Amino acid sequence: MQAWLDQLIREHGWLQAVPAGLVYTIAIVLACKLVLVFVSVIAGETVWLERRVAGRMQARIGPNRVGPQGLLQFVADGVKLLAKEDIIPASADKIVFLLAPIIVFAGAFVAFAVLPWGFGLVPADMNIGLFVILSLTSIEVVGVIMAGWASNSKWAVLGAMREVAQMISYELPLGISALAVVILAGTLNLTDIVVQQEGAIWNWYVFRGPFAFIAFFIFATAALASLKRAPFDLPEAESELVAGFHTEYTGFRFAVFFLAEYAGMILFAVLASVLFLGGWSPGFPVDLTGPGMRWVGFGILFAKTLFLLFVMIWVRWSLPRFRVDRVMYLCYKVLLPASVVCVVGAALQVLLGASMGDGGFAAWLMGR
Amino acid sequence: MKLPDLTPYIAPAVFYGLAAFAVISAIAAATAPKIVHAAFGLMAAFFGVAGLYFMLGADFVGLAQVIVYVGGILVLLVFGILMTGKTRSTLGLEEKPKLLIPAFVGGLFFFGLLLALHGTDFAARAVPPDPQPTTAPIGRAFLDPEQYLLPFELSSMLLLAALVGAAYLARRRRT
Amino acid sequence: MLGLALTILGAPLVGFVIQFFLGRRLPGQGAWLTVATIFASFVSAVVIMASQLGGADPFHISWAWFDPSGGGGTPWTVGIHIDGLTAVMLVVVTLVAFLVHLFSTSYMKGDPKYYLFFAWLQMFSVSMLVLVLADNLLHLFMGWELVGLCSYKLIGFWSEKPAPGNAARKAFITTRIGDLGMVVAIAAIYMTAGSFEFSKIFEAARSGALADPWITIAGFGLFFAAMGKSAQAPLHVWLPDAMEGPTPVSALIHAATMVAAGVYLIGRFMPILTPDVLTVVATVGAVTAVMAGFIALAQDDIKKVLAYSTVSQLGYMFLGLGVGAWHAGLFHLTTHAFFKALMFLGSGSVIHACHHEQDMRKMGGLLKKMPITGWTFLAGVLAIAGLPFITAGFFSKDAILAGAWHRLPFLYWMALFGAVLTAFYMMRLFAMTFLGKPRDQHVHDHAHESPASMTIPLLILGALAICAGWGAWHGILLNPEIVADAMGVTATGFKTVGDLEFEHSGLVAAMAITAGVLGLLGGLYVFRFMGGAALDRLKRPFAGLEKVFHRKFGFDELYREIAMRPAYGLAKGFRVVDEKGVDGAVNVIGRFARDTLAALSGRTDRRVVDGAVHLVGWVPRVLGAGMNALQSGRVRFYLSVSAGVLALALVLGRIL
Amino acid sequence: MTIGLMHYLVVGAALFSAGLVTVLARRNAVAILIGIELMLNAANLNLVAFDRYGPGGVRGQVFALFVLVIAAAEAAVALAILLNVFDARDRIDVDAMTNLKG
Repeated sequence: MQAWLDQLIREHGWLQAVPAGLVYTIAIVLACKLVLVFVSVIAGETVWLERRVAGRMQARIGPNRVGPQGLLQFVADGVKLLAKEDIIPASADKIVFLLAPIIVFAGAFVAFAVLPWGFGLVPADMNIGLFVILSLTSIEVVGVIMAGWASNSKWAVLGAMREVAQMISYELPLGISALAVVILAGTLNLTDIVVQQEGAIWNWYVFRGPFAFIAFFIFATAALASLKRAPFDLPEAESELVAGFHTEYTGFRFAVFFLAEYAGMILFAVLASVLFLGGWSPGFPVDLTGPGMRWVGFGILFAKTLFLLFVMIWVRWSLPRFRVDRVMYLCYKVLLPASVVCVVGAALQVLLGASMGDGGFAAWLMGR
Repeated sequence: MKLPDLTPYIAPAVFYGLAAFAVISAIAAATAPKIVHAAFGLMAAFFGVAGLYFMLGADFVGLAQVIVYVGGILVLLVFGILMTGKTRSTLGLEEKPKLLIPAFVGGLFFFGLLLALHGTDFAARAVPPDPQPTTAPIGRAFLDPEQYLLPFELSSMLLLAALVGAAYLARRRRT
Repeated sequence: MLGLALTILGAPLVGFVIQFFLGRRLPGQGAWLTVATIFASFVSAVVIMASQLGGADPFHISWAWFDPSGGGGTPWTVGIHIDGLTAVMLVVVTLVAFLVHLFSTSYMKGDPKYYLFFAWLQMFSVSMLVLVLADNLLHLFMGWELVGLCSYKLIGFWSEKPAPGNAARKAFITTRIGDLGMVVAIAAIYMTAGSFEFSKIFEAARSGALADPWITIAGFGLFFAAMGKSAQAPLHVWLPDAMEGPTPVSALIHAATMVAAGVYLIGRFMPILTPDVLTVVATVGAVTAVMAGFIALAQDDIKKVLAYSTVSQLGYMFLGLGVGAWHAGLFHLTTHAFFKALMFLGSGSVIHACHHEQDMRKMGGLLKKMPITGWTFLAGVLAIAGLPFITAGFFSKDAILAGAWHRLPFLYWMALFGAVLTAFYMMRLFAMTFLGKPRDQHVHDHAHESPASMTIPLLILGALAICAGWGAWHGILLNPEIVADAMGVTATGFKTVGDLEFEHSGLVAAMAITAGVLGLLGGLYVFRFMGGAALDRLKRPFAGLEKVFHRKFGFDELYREIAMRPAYGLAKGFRVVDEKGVDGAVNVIGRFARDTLAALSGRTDRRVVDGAVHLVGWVPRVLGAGMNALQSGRVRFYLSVSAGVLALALVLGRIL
Repeated sequence: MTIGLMHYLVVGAALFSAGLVTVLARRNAVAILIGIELMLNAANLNLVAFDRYGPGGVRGQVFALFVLVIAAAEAAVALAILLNVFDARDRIDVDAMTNLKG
């Protein structure tokens, strides 16, 4: 981004009068705003998508009044939530109660900064991008537990504890299965990972060997679970816990939690597309690095994301909820060992691939 | 009109901001009347320190700090607080620390450390080189038998032992 | 080639790990998995042998393992060495192991530890393969010890019964005694040659760095180890007892893994064995061959007969090695592997059919009931007896005899006599088991032919027992030149191997043929047609001898007398000394002290000492009351004080 | 106006002292753990700072990561022990833990 800014400064004389640092700062703030607005809008539309899909699956229509096909429904919802009374329970711990939504929101949104939306369309192209995402999403956990505790309500505390236990547990298979791709790719940089998947469809990491293939499903399952989406929605099981950790939140603060949840969905959908499904690669060789073509790549990635979002919604409205001990069983006794196997397998794949060379397995076996 | 160039001031400003944030949070952790507040103060301090790591060019350590300390240890501590409290009133959540002697000792200690720092010449570089990516060198250092492979494996054994030990200790007793 | 070698090792190793940890849960308890992995090894081994026989160069690769000097020295290595000898061993080991695995799938059916049996069987094969593929002595030693461990687990597989456990311990301890020699040899070689690697060791022997006396010590040490592993007198006692293990294990031990290790070791180290050592090797081999033959003559347990015949045949192999006809010794190892595996699996089939009856006196007439087992068994018998021209055993044994004739004629005569014995007792075994009338109608009625997974290995091995020697006409199998080329050395102090062509013509071969046929016909006549009364009459003059043979020359009793009884006696003696001598003295002193000194000291005690003690006690009590306040058990208090003191030290240290 | 090694060391010293005060002032064992974590963090900050201003390499960062591992193990075991103490005593006040007999 700095290169682009430098060019901008060079081309526009009046900018040269402004100190460079200030330009950078303003540009960074603007970029942040842009991502924020963009993600918020997508998140809002995802809510709309969810409601529409749910409607279809239950043989009803869903919201279709506000805007074309109800596309502006989230605006109406937002306005309604903003207009509501902002209640802070009397026995709540006020400071923590107010801080919690901010932390959850920050945890969910900051991670978007390192996602590559297209070649070069990265707000912050870090060389350890994947690690950044994994660590930033763990911040959300703290916000959840703060919210649960500060509400001073047993539903909130129980929901928060369940949720935190679940999120922390599923972070392990999530991270480890992503590691399988990292080992195959040899980098943590998300742009590089996508670039390696360009070309034919079998270059996508999900199709590069059995371990990455399994890892993809582990990743998807673990992502669902750490997003508290059905069938892993025990922390918010409305029949048991009212609404989980945000039971006591209303109005704007509730909207923030709500938005953060859908932002998390988008985050993981994009991440899964980038890691396993080739990112902006359409599945056949085409150069998407040019200035205009980047936005085509963006569209392709966006389509993949939408598809994954649709799958998440589909799963939610199709499957019944897990029992709480089964959730932990699945995590620690199924997904975690399986993901470790994937990582070891991927490492072996890399090692063997390196030692086998061009001739492949048969040539290697015969000592060439 | 040319505005003064503020670029050289950004880094110090960020440093002082982060340092103040970390230290104030730490002091809050030390003095907060509620233990949960202390824990959240600790979290803020963690973030401050993580920011300082980034300033030091140690991005990997900084992120590890966030994922392990904030995502792991801190949550564990808060869990500990919640599980060792029975009801709100007797939670032990409300505890006014007796600060007089500890503050005196702590202040004296800080003063002593400052004196020690002041009198020591560390032979440090005034301006370090540009930060390089650290993830790969750290990984190589960990897995190099000549460097830290043995401690690395030992620490994995330690973690395993701690995991098993903690699970064993914390299991529910049938009484 | 590396890939193939790693497949040979890796496939069964993976099989072992999976089988050991997950075998119980796999469908069919995972037996098919181990069969498949060992088959993969076998296929790779065949490919390797084909390329070696086709004249490929020996393959060698090694990796640094660790540096014993901590840096700067030559690292110890692990590595893979493949030459003609290795290739042949690989095929033999993997083929026999594969057939044994296949056989076991039926034989062990219904055993509660079914999956575990296959896991250890697999590991046994892996160990042997490690040993064979090793490129240095240390690496070989690891395989060597692994073989010992696995044999211990397998012989004692039915450890809930006491006999297998004892047999397993006996095998383990006896071979461990032999391993002392191995350790000595390793030390001697490393000290002088400075390396464990075979090629470097041979190089050192050639250049004179590895010279007398160390080369002789190393040779004797290696042979001592081989004696333990390959059951040469007087360390052979464990092998017959090892029959307590499941029969497939016996087949594997006797044919391909355990006992072959010793022969392989000596074969591999031929280049550094001095004439003295070789003479000892040959002599021990010949003595063992004859002695074990006698013992086998007087055994009634079908597996015991086979066990002693193995000991005897191993003696032949060492004889062959010792007289310098080492290709013949190894050739015999190969053919013996086939027909001995065949006969063990055949006996397993018989035992299986007769509901675990092993006593030959209760068998008889089984040939009609179990045609496949019986006829293949006959092939084995003919092969081991050396029926001329068509069986594999003939070629290999003849080559050994020819070698002995050239080198040590006296041993040749012994060996020839052993050949007669061999044919005789093997025919006895066959006649008692398969021919004649059933001696125990109950057992006979139950007998039935075994399922296909057991007979197929028998058929394969039967074919091999006959055919494996035919290549010898053309010098294909274990062609001495190929092997010698591959090893890149010739035995020191001897005629070169090339001089020892197979000498099938002439006096030697004629005598060998006569011996074999004589033994076979004699055995057939005596045990098939002579009948009970005449047999008894024939036996009568030899009653005393038979008793000696039946007692196995009293080795077990001998060891009990010279090793175990003295140890027990010593222990008993110590106990007596302890109880009577030491305790008595203590008691005397104690009585004196109690009666005389104590009275005296009691008085002193109350007056003087107590007063002082009270004084001493009073002081700390007063002090302690003060210190008690400090020793509160409160962590924070301790910490405050120490931190405060540290802080003060910091500050004062700077200011002052 | 550059930030040197000393700046970081002073911050580290301050954090360490704050941790010390926490440990000394609190009776609740979890709070004491909080103080210990603060002190470990201070040490870590020093390690990374030395690494940055030292001769190069990643030695300091590697050590910081080891400290991280130890801290995680320590927190897990300590909390397990505290839960046990809580089971036995119904409180986790360190001043009350003056004998080990449960």
